[in-house]
Amino acid sequence: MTSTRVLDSRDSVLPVFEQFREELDDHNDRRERLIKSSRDVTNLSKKVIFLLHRIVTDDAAESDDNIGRHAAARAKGKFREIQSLFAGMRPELTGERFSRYQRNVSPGLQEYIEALSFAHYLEHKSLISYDQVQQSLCDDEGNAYFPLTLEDYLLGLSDLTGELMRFAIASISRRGGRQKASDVCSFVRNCKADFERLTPHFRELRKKQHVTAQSLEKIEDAAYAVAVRTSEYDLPPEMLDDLVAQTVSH
Amino acid sequence: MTSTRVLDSRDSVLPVFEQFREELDDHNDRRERLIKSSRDVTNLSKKVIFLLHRIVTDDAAESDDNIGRHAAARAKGKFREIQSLFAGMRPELTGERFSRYQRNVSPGLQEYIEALSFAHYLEHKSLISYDQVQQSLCDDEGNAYFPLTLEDYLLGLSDLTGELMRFAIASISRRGGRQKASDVCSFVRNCKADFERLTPHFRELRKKQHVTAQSLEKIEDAAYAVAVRTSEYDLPPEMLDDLVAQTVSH
Amino acid sequence: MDQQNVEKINSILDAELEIREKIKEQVTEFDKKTRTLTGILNRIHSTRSEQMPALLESARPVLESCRETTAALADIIPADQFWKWKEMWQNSLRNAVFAALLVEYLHSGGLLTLPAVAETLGIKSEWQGRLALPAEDYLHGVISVVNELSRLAVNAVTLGDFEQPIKISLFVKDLFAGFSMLNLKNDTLRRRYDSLKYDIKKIEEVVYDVSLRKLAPSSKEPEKKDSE
Amino acid sequence: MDQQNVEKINSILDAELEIREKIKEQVTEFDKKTRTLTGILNRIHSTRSEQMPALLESARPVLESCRETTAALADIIPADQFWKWKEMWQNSLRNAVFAALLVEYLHSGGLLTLPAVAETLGIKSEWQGRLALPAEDYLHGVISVVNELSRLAVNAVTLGDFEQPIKISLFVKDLFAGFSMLNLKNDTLRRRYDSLKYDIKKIEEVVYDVSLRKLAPSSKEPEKKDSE
Amino acid sequence: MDQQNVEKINSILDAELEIREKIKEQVTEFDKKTRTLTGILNRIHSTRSEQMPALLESARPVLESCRETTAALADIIPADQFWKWKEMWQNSLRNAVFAALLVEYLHSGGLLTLPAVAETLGIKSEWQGRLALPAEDYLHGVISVVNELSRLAVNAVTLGDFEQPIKISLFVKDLFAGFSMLNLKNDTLRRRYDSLKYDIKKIEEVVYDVSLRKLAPSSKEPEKKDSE
Amino acid sequence: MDQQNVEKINSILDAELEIREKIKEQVTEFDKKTRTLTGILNRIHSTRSEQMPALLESARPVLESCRETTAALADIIPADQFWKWKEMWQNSLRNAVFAALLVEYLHSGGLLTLPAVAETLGIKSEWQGRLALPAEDYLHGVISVVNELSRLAVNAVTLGDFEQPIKISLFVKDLFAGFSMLNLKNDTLRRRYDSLKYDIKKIEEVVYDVSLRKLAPSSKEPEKKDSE
Amino acid sequence: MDQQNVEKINSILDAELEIREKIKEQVTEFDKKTRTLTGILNRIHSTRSEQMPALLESARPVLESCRETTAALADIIPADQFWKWKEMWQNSLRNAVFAALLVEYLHSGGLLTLPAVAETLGIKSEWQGRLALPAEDYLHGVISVVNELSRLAVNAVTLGDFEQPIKISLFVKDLFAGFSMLNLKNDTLRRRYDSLKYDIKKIEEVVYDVSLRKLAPSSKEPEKKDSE
Amino acid sequence: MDQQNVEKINSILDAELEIREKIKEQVTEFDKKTRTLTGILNRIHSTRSEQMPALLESARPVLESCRETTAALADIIPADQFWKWKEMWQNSLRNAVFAALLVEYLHSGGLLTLPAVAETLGIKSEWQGRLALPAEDYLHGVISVVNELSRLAVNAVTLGDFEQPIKISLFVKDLFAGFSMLNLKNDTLRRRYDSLKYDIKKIEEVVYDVSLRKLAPSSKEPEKKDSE
Ligand SMILES: [Mn+2]
Ligand SMILES: [Mn+2]
Repeated sequence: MTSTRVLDSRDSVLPVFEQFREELDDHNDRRERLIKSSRDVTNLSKKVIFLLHRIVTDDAAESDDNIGRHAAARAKGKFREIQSLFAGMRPELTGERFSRYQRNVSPGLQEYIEALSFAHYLEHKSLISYDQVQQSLCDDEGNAYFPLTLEDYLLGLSDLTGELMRFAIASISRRGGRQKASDVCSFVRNCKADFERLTPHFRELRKKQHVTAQSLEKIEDAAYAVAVRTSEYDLPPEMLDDLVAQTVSH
Repeated sequence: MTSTRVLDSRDSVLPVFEQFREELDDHNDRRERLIKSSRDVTNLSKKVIFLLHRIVTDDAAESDDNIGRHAAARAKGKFREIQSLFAGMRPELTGERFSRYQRNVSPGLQEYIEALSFAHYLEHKSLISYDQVQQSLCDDEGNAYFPLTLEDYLLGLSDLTGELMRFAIASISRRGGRQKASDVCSFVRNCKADFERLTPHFRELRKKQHVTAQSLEKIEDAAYAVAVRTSEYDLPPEMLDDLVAQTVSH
Repeated sequence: MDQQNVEKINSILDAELEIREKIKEQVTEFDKKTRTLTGILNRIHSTRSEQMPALLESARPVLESCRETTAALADIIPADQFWKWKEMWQNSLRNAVFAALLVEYLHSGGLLTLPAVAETLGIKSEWQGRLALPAEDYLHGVISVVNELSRLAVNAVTLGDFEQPIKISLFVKDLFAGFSMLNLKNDTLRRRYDSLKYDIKKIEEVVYDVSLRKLAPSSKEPEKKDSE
Repeated sequence: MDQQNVEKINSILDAELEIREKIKEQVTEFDKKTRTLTGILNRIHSTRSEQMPALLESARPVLESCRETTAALADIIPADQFWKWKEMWQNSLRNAVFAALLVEYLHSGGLLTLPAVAETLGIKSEWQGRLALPAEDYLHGVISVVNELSRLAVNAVTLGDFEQPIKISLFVKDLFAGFSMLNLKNDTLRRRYDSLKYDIKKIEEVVYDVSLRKLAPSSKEPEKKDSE
Repeated sequence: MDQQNVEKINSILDAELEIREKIKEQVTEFDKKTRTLTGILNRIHSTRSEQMPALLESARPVLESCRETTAALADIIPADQFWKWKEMWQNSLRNAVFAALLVEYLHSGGLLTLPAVAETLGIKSEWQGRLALPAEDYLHGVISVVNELSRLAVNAVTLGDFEQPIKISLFVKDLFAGFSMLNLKNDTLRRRYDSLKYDIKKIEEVVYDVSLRKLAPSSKEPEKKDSE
Repeated sequence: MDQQNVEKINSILDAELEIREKIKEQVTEFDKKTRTLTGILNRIHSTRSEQMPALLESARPVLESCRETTAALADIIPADQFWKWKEMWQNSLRNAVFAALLVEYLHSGGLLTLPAVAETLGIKSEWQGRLALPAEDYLHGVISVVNELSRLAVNAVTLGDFEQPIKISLFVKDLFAGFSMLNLKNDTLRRRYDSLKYDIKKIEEVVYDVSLRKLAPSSKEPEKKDSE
Repeated sequence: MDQQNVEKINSILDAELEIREKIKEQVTEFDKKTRTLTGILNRIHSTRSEQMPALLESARPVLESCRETTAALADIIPADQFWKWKEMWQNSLRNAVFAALLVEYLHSGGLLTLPAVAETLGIKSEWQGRLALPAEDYLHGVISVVNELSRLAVNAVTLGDFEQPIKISLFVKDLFAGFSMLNLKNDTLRRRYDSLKYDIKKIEEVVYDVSLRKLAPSSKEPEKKDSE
Repeated sequence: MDQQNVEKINSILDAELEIREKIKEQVTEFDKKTRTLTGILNRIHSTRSEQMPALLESARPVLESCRETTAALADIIPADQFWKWKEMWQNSLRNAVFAALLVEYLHSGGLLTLPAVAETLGIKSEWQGRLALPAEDYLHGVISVVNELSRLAVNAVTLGDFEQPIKISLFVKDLFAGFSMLNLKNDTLRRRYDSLKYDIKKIEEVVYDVSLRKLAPSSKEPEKKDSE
């Protein structure tokens, strides 16, 4: 940049603005590239979530534990694909740049965390930890592609409750679905309580808590409907499920 | 109220709610009465403002100082009328009640302060002080009908700038209007600066500052238009005014 | 503005600012307590009736600790300025009222009166003008309890408790009858009261499901009511 | 959530909260300074050209006192986290930039460059990653100057100074030409840039009034420009 | 503008203000009455069929007292100005229509026609131009009745009355068929009519539950309908 | 709902639809006429005073043709339903009022009263309840005339007519004084009235220019080559 | 603007207006037909399976009469302007698609493909650019069918048909699997698709009730007096 | 839904996404060009008439380069889908139309017709259905020219050109008269047309200023017009 302190003619103003243009264009181009990558991550993550839903509904015959492990295994390849996208974004996010472009990367990152935590739940029946998410975003030497913010971690998890609601409702009238729904119900109830403590610090989370509350009520209502219906009969629930399956297949 | 701690039947619940009903009705009725009084104050105050505008435009022939004193004198009776309305509200606003109903009284109170400060400006060319306003709201023994909040004081003054703008624009092309406009211009400019420091503490004031800024610009534009037009001529402005008056009256 | 006026304004402003800061501190504390209470009471939806007493017991000390906060607040507020500042702690207070009412309902099945709630939260009648429990805040707490109970009716059935919905139904209908006697203005309270009908509908549907299937021994309760 | 995870989250959260509190304190200070500056510069509209230098002189020390604030901020912000926190002081910074630019224009008639503004406000290049003056904030300051100058053009004429509008017109048109070279996104900067045309129109109308009436000796200025 | 012209216009403007105040007063009264009616009719959901007549009897005098209000309104409104003011009491009127229709349905199982409702509320045809019952308000009342009956179907079953849902189902389907022949504009009425399908669905589900369990002797009702 | 009830209601709804369609048609016609009037009256700004009578003459038949439209409207609107439909033609009516008032001012220099405007537009007092000219619409027309006259003051001077601005100035001040005695609510009318001061200011500026150019020596126009 | 230019543009604008009017007319017609279809198809919920064919037969001619409307529309729309006007009839078209699909399902148990629906409604592929059946509208129709079938599952049982729910269950699951393979954007279609799970849940509940009532011993219905 | 059906629909949905991406790219290009044009044309306000031709010459190549963009767009859009996508480039197109019209006015003083603008921008009539210049977009461009000319009238006077405002006044009045003959709907175009009166007022005031000071030889222009 020129060393003059004060510009006093159009001839001196224009070159300075030309430099601004270069800076802004550079910034906007990088931003666009990152937004595009983030969008790709979002799309892939959505597909993983879809795939997970499909596996667990299709393989309803298998034992519960197996399905979870099976689903997580089949998703692993897709996750590796997404992680390589993050690796590709790394050079654009070095140093102070990450803090600058974080909000542009967030949408994809959060959708990824949603998918990853969904797979994790199906396999382990537990909530993926902050460290585990950060680890999934590291190269082979264990160096992070970029730091994980608390906000992205929490907002990704908050969306997880919506997917768990879909999962619970879709499986509830299948064999063993009652137990799944009941597990999901208490899991989501705990998530909601855990997040509640953090809402004062994250505005977005506060908004998403309403959605989580709605999802929880939907799961509760579904669990209730099944409980009410089975309580009319003396047989154990599993056997009732088998009787129904028999009618539908005949 | 009954001394039972816990109500466990409809027969015990209803009487308690009956008491709530009485309380709420009492509160709402008082609120309505105060809102009505406040509305009366607003209407009377608006009329005073109108009257002041009319006096200063009609009496444009008189000397500047005289008009101000004259206008303030003619408004005095109206102000006494308004003050007696405040005196009538006093019993409804004793003790903690003032803080409860303050927002219902505010609209009228602020309009009153707007009118009072307008008359004060016309007479003294200065800003009425907090103590002066509070004094105007006291009985003959000097006891306040109710405490004056800072917010009401400031918001009333903020509206004053709008009236001053009307006053300046209406008088600008009359004899001596240029000087009036110029006085008002620097007065409003100072008000705006004084209020600016207080905006962090009063949300409403923050909003009204925009209106004040607009009023200020309107006065500036009007003063500018006159300045530009007279600068084409060599005669002193007063004489130019007389020449114009001559054309119009002929 | 002349110097004297500026000084007057500044002195008022500074005093108010100081009060505000002090209240804010207390509200932060208050919020922590009610958040803890909400966390504990959130567990009622997965707690079987036999374990309910233990759960309620764990809420009691937190509820009582609110008394320190109300005392601190009463200390800060100048005489007669209650209504000027109350919006600052209003939400926390309503949450505390909610907790007190819900604990009592689950304990005894009854509704804690306003003075009883005030006492639970340590609000003293001699603080009048500085700190009190207005009817409005009490009623907000009552409505929150109804919101929560409509969810509890559902979850109790899931846990195999077919009595709870019927008890809830009677309790809530009494409250609703009480509310419908009030002449509410078009404010938040009115909107929340209007929304109560969704909760009542939901509870009615649960009672319907239970009655239809004759799941509860007492599902014939309405007859009992007729003989009142 | 397991205990370890909760602890991890809490430790991150606490650290961030502390930083936020510290920044807030500095921003409050910063705001006071820029508010004082705005108060002083507000007087340009009623100050005749011969008294302008004295007015500007009174703004200088306040402007320089901003250096303490920027140094304090640079101290608080962790390495590489500049962009995470910058929204907190962004407005104060833009106001300070505005003041620095306006003082310089009224002094020399020229535009202070970005590095020169940074220097005025004591922002050091070695703070990169913790505190810097981004182009965006500099440009916001420039636009605010144009907004102010369109008012000054009007008020200068009222005070009998017919030269100022013409100087302002040339200065602002140069800036506008610069701005129109930028590819702005659809953001605040873009919207404010779009609104510049109203300021320019207003200034043009003032210059028109002055030229039409041949009030300024130099109102033939456009011809000079032609020979560029 | 001459003095006379000004006074003429001013008297017109002032008269309007006065009318508005008077109507407001009556609407407050009207609201109290319809609120009492709603309170009474809310009890249908916990009232067994044998006690229904007594309940309805208690609603009648309140319903009839609405005639005083309509007469007072008709007195206030200047000839020809019905449409200028009607929005002020529209909501109260719709609530009164709802009450009149619901009382009649529970009494006789039939639907009161528009003129019959007008008569119940004391609205006289000679008031035409000052006060009338527009078709739109009548239809709003009808829709509100359907909303209420879907809730009643549920609660009737809880109270052991398995006939009521089936009667309601027939009544509501008939109304719905009637509505679907009207040429409604795309307004609130249309939207509320569209939402009726949720009520019908709910009622059908209750009938389903009852039929599935063969709780009602007449649960084969559709066959009976075929032979009507 | 029995067939008869449905048919009754449907016939009411259909009748309304038909009325709406018919009014729309008339409003389209009305709009065409007022657009033509606006087109003709727009020419006043480039018409010298000696040709003004001819221009006004060409507007008269169009103005009078509005009577057919008002008669057609009065025919369509059922007794008492004026207020139900008036918003549909409100804008067209205000434009017609504006035209009638402007034509009269340019012809005689006076202000047509409300009844006189109604007569010009063929609105008969016996239509009361079906079609009338409300004070509000009359006043809107008056304000539009003032807006137009501030433009005319400027253009008259361009055309060399230095008397018109002075006549306008007197007329408009009179109107403004009249308006200031009305008790206007805080609505559109009030806002439009408040903006009149800018029109008055503009007119006063023209008067100022014209007066001084006749009487005062100008210093800054050395090139002045005219010899008035 | 020369006369020719104005006329040219006016003729374009007028042509558009005329097209809009003509389309509106056809849409009104189209709406009448789809309303009739909805009216007929609403009766499936109270029609026993043996009378279903007769009911469907009565819908066919109305469905076929839609071809006149589509032909009329295709006639009105200028080549290439399909996308300009399609929102005007979009809703009517989706209703017609719904009717075509529902009639076919109730007749053959199968899903009509997009081209088959287009054919049923008389939409010809050579009209491309003027009138077509976009995928989006087809899918909206499909979702509406699922909504309707969840209601039918309930009502079929009430009418004693225990097979229909099972058939519906298989059909709907198949559709849902198909939908889940589409790449839908985040729009209305996506939202409606997401809500399908509630319809599926409802249908599954009916299947559950029906299956168990046939096969499982019920403990809680001691009064059960039927002997299936 | 069978696999084939699903794939068919999916391919339709995917194709749309791809088209959208391609159009976006072209619009970005288009925007750059129109921004450059705006930048160049902004200089008319400080350019003396003798240098105007050179300035216009520099705009021509950029204007012509728009043809590549329109050709690229026409290539992307499938036959018949013009109206589906046109909103994407609408703004850019209107800016280009504005530039073409302004260049022509400053060159020849005339108004380019719609087909002439289309030709300038390389839009071929055989693209009908894929890319065209709708009347609406042309008219938006015309209005933007008027907005710009009201500013030019002011600046021309500043530059000592007293003829330009008078030429502009005649041109704009002509356009306005043309517009007032169009049957515009109540849309953006109508609103922008209504706002033209402010531009005309401004231009009239400039002409007034010039006439009053008799600065332009032809300031008696209206007389000349009368004899046209
Ligand atoms: Mn999701
Ligand atoms: Mn005011």
